[in-house]
Amino acid sequence: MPVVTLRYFATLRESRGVESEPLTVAEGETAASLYAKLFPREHAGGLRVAFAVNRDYAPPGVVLHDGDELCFLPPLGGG
Amino acid sequence: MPVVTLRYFATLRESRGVESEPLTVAEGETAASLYAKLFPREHAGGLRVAFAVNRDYAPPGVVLHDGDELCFLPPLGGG
Amino acid sequence: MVLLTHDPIDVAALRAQLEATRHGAILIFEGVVRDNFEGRAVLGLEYEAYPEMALAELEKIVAEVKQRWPGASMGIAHRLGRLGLGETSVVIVTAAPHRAECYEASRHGIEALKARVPIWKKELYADGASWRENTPG
Amino acid sequence: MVLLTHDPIDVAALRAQLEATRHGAILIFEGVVRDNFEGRAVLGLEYEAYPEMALAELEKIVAEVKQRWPGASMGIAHRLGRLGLGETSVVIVTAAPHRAECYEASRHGIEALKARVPIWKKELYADGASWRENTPG
Repeated sequence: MPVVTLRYFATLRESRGVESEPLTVAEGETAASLYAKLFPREHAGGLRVAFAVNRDYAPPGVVLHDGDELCFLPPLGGG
Repeated sequence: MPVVTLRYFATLRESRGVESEPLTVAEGETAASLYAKLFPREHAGGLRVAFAVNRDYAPPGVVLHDGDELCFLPPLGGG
Repeated sequence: MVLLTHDPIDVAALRAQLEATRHGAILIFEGVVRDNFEGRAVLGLEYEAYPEMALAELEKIVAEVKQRWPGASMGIAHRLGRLGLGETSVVIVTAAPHRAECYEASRHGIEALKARVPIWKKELYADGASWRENTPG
Repeated sequence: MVLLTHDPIDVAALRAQLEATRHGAILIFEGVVRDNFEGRAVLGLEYEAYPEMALAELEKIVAEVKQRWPGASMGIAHRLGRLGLGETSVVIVTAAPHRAECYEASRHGIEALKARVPIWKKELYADGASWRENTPG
């Protein structure tokens, strides 16, 4: 099964309590479904996240592959 | 008869050969008519000038009064 | 040049990257930490980035600007960590042959940064803190 | 603050006038002497002003900006005399609570300056010189 590296920032980093972690995911797992599993409270609360795979924006339905770096991006605040 | 102070800049300064001069004008003389008399070549050549009386924009038909400072402003180039 | 830094941004160094006599207009945009947000007193901000992706997105913005406004160039620096009131959080330097495209490109730079670059901001109050989302304009 | 100067413009001093924590955005516009005009090689520029009226018009622009964009402030400095390639002829610093009005006010400042402030520019070529009129944009 694929192993992906998760990166967490801002409110999701605080919620998860770590900055990064490896995670084994099911074959065919998508970014959006993994987000709903890992952050059920934020998902239910309607936090709008974007998805990045290997440091590039990706659609919610992107399928994760072994070695991917995945990040859920909470609403941005740069500038 | 009114005495006005003329100020010249840029192409009109070069044409007139001085930066400033006092000039006695007829009663009722306007800025535009004085310009046509002092700079017949530029006037005929269609140089678009603006008029300033006492360091503020004024319409071409403004009547000159004793003590006025008058300037014909050739097209601007600031910036 | 794009960079993320925990130190105050060296605006002169960023601007010096653009020096070229083919430029007619230069714009330097600075975002400054304000003392209030919607009326609530702010003591400071704390910025956090996904650094590898943020730098990649900043590079994309700079490349887009060069392609969309021929002759234009851009440099962007963003502060990270804790910032006090009046400190500069972001600097975008833009140069272009003419001022119209310089304004367009500069504005594009800051709007794109706010919309796409993974950086987050926590507002610090006397009685707490909250992650603050960008809004248009 | 508005000023005309024969010396290089001190951008930092001009910007320092605006320092206030109520500002969220600062824009610094610089006009730079280009090496060509419509393809003709330019060696330098010479600026001349009607100084008393130019300062009065610059003050009016700054006052207009404050009135039209509440909370905004502006400082303008313009060089006079001979300038070489790459030198900065004009600097407009603008501060405003939000970036949208900061861009609007800054753009208004440079457009108004070019349209109304009595300053003239002579372009110097290898084989002569000519007074160069501003064009929009």
